[in-house]
Amino acid sequence: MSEVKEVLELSHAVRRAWIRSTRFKVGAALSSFVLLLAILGPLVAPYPSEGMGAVPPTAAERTGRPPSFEFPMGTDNLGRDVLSRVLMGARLALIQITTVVAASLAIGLVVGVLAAYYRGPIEVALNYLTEVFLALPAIVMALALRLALGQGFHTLLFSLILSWWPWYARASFVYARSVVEMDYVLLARLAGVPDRVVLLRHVLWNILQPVLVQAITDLGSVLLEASAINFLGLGLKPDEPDWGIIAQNGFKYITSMPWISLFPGLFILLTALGFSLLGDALREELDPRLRRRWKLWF
Amino acid sequence: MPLSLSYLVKRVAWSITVIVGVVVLSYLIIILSPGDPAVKWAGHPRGPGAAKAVEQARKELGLDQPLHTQILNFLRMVFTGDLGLSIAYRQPVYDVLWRNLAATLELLLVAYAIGVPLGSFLGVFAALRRGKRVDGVLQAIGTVFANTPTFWLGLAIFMALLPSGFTAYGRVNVSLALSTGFYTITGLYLLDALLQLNFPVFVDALVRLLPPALAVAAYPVGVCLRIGRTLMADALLEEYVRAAAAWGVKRRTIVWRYAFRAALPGLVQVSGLAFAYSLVDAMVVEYVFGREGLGRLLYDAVSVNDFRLAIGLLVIVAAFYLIVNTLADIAQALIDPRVRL
Amino acid sequence: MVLAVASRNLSIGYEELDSVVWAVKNVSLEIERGSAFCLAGESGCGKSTLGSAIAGILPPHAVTKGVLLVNGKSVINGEVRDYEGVRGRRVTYIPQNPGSSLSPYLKIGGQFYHVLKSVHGLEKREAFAKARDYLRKVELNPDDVLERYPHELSGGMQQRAAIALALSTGAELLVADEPTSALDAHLRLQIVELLRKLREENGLTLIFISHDLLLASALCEKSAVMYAGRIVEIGDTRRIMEAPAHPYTRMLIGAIPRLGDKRPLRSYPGEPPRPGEEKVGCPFYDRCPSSIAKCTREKPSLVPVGDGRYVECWLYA
Amino acid sequence: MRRGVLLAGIVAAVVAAAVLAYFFVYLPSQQRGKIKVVVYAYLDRITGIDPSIEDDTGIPVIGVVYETLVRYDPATGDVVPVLAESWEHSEDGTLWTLRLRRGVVFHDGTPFNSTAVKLSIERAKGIYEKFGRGSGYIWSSVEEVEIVDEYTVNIRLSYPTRLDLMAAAIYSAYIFSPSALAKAGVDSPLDPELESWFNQGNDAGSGPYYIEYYSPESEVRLRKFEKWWGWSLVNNPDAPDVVVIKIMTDPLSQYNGLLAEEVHIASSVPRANVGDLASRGFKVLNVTLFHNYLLLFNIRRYPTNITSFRLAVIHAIPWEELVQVALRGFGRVGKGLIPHGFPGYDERLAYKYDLTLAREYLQESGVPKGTTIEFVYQGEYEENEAFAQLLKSRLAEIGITVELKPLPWIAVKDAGKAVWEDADRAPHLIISDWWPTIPSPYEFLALLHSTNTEWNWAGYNNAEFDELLDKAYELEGEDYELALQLYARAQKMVFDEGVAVNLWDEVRPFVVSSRVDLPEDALNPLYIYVIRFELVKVRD
Repeated sequence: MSEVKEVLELSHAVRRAWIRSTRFKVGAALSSFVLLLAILGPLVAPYPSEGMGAVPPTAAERTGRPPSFEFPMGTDNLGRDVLSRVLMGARLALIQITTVVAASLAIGLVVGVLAAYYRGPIEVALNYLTEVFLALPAIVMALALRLALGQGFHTLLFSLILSWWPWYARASFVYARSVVEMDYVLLARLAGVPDRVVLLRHVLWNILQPVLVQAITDLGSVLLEASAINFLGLGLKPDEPDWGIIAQNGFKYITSMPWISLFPGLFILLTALGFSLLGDALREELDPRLRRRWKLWF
Repeated sequence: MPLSLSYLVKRVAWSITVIVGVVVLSYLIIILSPGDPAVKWAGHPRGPGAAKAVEQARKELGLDQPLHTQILNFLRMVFTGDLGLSIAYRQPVYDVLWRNLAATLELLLVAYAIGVPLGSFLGVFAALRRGKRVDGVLQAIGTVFANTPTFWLGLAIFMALLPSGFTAYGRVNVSLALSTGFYTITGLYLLDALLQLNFPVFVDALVRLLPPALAVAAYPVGVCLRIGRTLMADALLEEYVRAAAAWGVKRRTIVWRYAFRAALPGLVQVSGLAFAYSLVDAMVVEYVFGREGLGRLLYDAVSVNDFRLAIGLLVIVAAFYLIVNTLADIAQALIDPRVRL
Repeated sequence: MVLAVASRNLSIGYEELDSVVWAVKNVSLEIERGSAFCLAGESGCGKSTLGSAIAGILPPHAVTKGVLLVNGKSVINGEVRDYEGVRGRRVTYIPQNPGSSLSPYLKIGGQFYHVLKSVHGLEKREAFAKARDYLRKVELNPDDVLERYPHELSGGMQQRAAIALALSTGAELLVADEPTSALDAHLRLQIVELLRKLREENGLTLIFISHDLLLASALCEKSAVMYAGRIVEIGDTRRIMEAPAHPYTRMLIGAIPRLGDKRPLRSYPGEPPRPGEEKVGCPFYDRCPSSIAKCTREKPSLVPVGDGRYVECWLYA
Repeated sequence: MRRGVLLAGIVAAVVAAAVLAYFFVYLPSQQRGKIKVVVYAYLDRITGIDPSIEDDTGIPVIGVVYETLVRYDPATGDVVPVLAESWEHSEDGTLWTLRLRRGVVFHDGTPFNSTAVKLSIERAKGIYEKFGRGSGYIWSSVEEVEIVDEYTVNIRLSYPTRLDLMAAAIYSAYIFSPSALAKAGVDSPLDPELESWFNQGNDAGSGPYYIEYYSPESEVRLRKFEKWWGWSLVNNPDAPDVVVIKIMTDPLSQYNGLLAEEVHIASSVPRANVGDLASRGFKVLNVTLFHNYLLLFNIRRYPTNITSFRLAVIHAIPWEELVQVALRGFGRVGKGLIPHGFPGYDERLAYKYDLTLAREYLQESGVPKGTTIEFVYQGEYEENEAFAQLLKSRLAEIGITVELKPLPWIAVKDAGKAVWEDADRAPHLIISDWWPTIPSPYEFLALLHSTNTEWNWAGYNNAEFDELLDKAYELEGEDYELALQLYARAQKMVFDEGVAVNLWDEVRPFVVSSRVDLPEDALNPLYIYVIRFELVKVRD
């Protein structure tokens, strides 16, 4: 019963936000734009192969062209069309952030809920684990894994997941603890309903809503961290069409070809902004106190 | 108000146990990832001396002993401040780290000295005008600031300064520092220059520090603006704000002495959490602005396969995170009279 | 003579998602200076909203219609609200829950200072001296209280401190919003005694908001009983207590346990309408034991029943 | 309010004090004791400064702080005296007599004499033989160093070599003061403690500058050594008093350092910015270094074990485009294996970019289209990265897929060496950037010597080639011309087989601020990155 209500409330909130909140609309527009690019990227990019890293045969005549009608975002140091590079990057960006958030969410929920449900040593151990990983920002994690596992997609994903899950674990622990202490959960436990059922039906479902809203905002934050890691050369390989990588490549030419870094950075900003706005608008819709009209009345 | 010893001890003890966990974790990364741990610890040595270096590393880590002995051994190394010589610089890892931590810290502190008050003030301002156009604009600014890739912002600031002929590169003009007899005491150049009453170096260091600090400050501005607004909006709905208004307390007093005072502990906590995040930002911005600091160490550690330096960084960053958050917690306790110490 | 409070057709509502929920409906009221007046009713009847309107602390999402005058100054006029120079100067307020109505971050002395500095422009030393006077008036030892934070005080001390703060403004109209509801029974009587004493000493006008008519009768000459945002009966407190006219008043009084009275407590079925729920006829008819057919169709209005009493019920129309 | 006034007063007072101090303390001090500072931006952090061991990025420091017995002159291809004033050798070339310069003192005031020479050579040789570290192999022919008197040394060789060329080596040929042993508290010159003493920032050299401050990841500060023997010879009153070697690992930071007037000489500005700097009034010295980038093929792994496949790849290298696009003009198309101007250079050994030919070779090799090959290179170098992506794109056109593996330098080396243990684990293509320790063709050709398993990343093992090389090396001391002919034959052999090709020779634009005068002879293509600061003039 209560789970149905939660989900309903979330979908209500989405509907309300869609009607009332400009922020939600802007956020939805931005994120669906990026999603669209991710799907259509190869179709709309003028030079898909250059987007994937191929140096054109005419490289010598094309290097370092500033933005023009022919190349709206200019060309890079090897004469590749930056627009194509950026467009092809959308898919990679979305794959990175959704994988990271989904995996972190899964780990975090399990750890948080278990810690909240079982008290004693399990709680202490899981919370301790959470704290340890919380103390390690993704970037140093990436450094260690880069040395241990080498460069590549797996290093990037592992370092991000390892540093993001504790946030969800912490949040779901707090929510789950309050749910666990509610009467109906206590009653269910007393009535001998198996732990598995209580955990899934009552606890997990009830905390899903706020954690999900947080996850939407985090999609943007993860992109910021991922691109910082890629920018520092700790993550993906240098010919991948990743926005952070392209910006890194352009950084070497920042004074002579600033457009190489400018545009991928802009896309990172817009994408992160899109998800952040979506999350914010939803959160505000779900908090009745913040929905009310307000002015400085005294 | 005296801070209760037991609270302090408990908080610090917890942080230390977490650090122990971080050290164990980093040891597991060395041990469990593919490849010979001794080779990794020795920094993939090359040349005919390699075998000897690897043997030395094997001895240092005690790889022939059972795992728990190894871990204890490693813990002792970390906590006695002996992580061996850095592969990249052939100097003790901790020496290198301390030298560079100061540079990063200086950048962070200045960024926070700008970012937190500015963000909080704007947050209060937005909360007071909740629902108005100003609020919308400020919230948009906050969201954009909190979501701008810092390296990109650094690049943008950097490029914006280029046409002016002013380049905020490095930490201080070396020629200037030398000719004025500047020397380092704490490693925080601004402080050192002040201590020596060396104003030219102070001005030079400050001017070079401000552009990267602004880039780093964007995130705390954004976060404090958003959080400050929320906390302040909540505080303005409190019963005691209503009561104070009914008793005729002036608006300004209510806003700052009642409502903002209530938002303060939350802001302190969030700033503490954000501080650790900004450490990462600072490392990236340092790289963009060619400053010394942990960011460059990170970069170097990768290019030389310097596992010792990497572990040192891991421990330092985690310790830094925990110290800042412990301090934030203690500060929060100090400024909240309800917390029994 | 200027009335302490006068309202005409005053309605106050709260903006919710897409609608306005009216908490006070079409209330007209006059309270004389120097009198003690009780607003009684169950929770949710609008009495606190009315009190807040008088004290000038309606939340920003409140909407208003009609007119409200405090000491002759128009504070609510249609949608316009203007409490400039009213709060703390002409009207002051004793909160319902002293625990959450004193800032937890300021010592009591500091809270006095901010109030006195704002209202009278006093400096710290003067403010503290004055604070001591008022704390003594509410029978607190200033030395125990001034340097303490609210959470270090007991509930009763907190409420006394809050009363002292309210009084220290020097305003002559005092709105006390259920000042005793958060307290134990014996503390309740102490506070009521204190209020009576203070009122007599300082010649205050007191608006006492309570769900407890018995308590009100110990303090107030006149009372108004509210139900679902409307005043259903108004008049001399003692007379109302002795001979309640409206069926709802009867119900309220009947629900008060009395010492030595062996009659079983009468209870009425049902609950008051939920906020936002509008009824065509009398809002009380479904709980009313003496409802007639007309009650379901038309709303009654206040009619005089003699002795300065008014009742809103078809039984008296 | 009053507090506000007070605060404003304090701020005003501090600002006033700062302004006053600026005008009355700082400006006069500037005019009074102006010291001449040169800041040299260098790309790599310093890996060490032990004069006998360091064989990597410590060169700009040790090359200034220490001196060798002789110095190589690229213009004549011969050596000029430094610490040794003259030398002669016996008929058979196995006994060399060196006469040392008199009146030379080390930085700590101890005199330079034959003991120092004996100790320095024996330490470099000994450490190489015992620990395999450093470039002490240059002394491998030395049998004995014999002190004749204070300023005369006899060096006995086991086989004839050009000892004068060896003594001009860029690494492990530096002379340090014997007093270092006592200071480091060691008895034996081979004690590892001595190395760590050096690496703490201590020096025991005799060069024109000594180390004042040493922080290998950020900067090394050198101060003028007033008692250097050569000041009267160079006659340069404008030489810098202080030299700061500033580590700026990022080319862009060097560019910015120049603009910010913080850096006076930059070794590695982004190539794209050199033109811009020149137009801003900076002087650009393009030095063609003996530093080249060799592409090595793994000849023990399919398909690079097939000669025609290797030739197919080589013909898909866009030579001109490479220089134009990847190097932005700062490089010369590589010829053979040896860089321009170096002994043994042969400009006839060149391949052309010809995709048609490349396709023919590919067909001949029988390697199917769509085959993937691995390409390892050092990722930090912008030009390597650009070349790699360029080559990948061109090979894609003839149907060969390239998997790019940019690695840090040390990992590149591991990958390269693996060819001897497990050729299938080693990459098909690998770039080795190389600069010589001594001015001999051997330095480059030995990269394919079968006994050089450390650096022979091709896995090339050809007895005929090895023999030619060894013979030539031993002939250098006796018959230099004949030796060069043998080297030429060896070079042509591996070039035709396509085992390795020199992709490009580095042209390094040193950019110099207008405040500083950097004469061309202060730079030497052999002593890469070493600047002879004693010849540099600082203007006011």
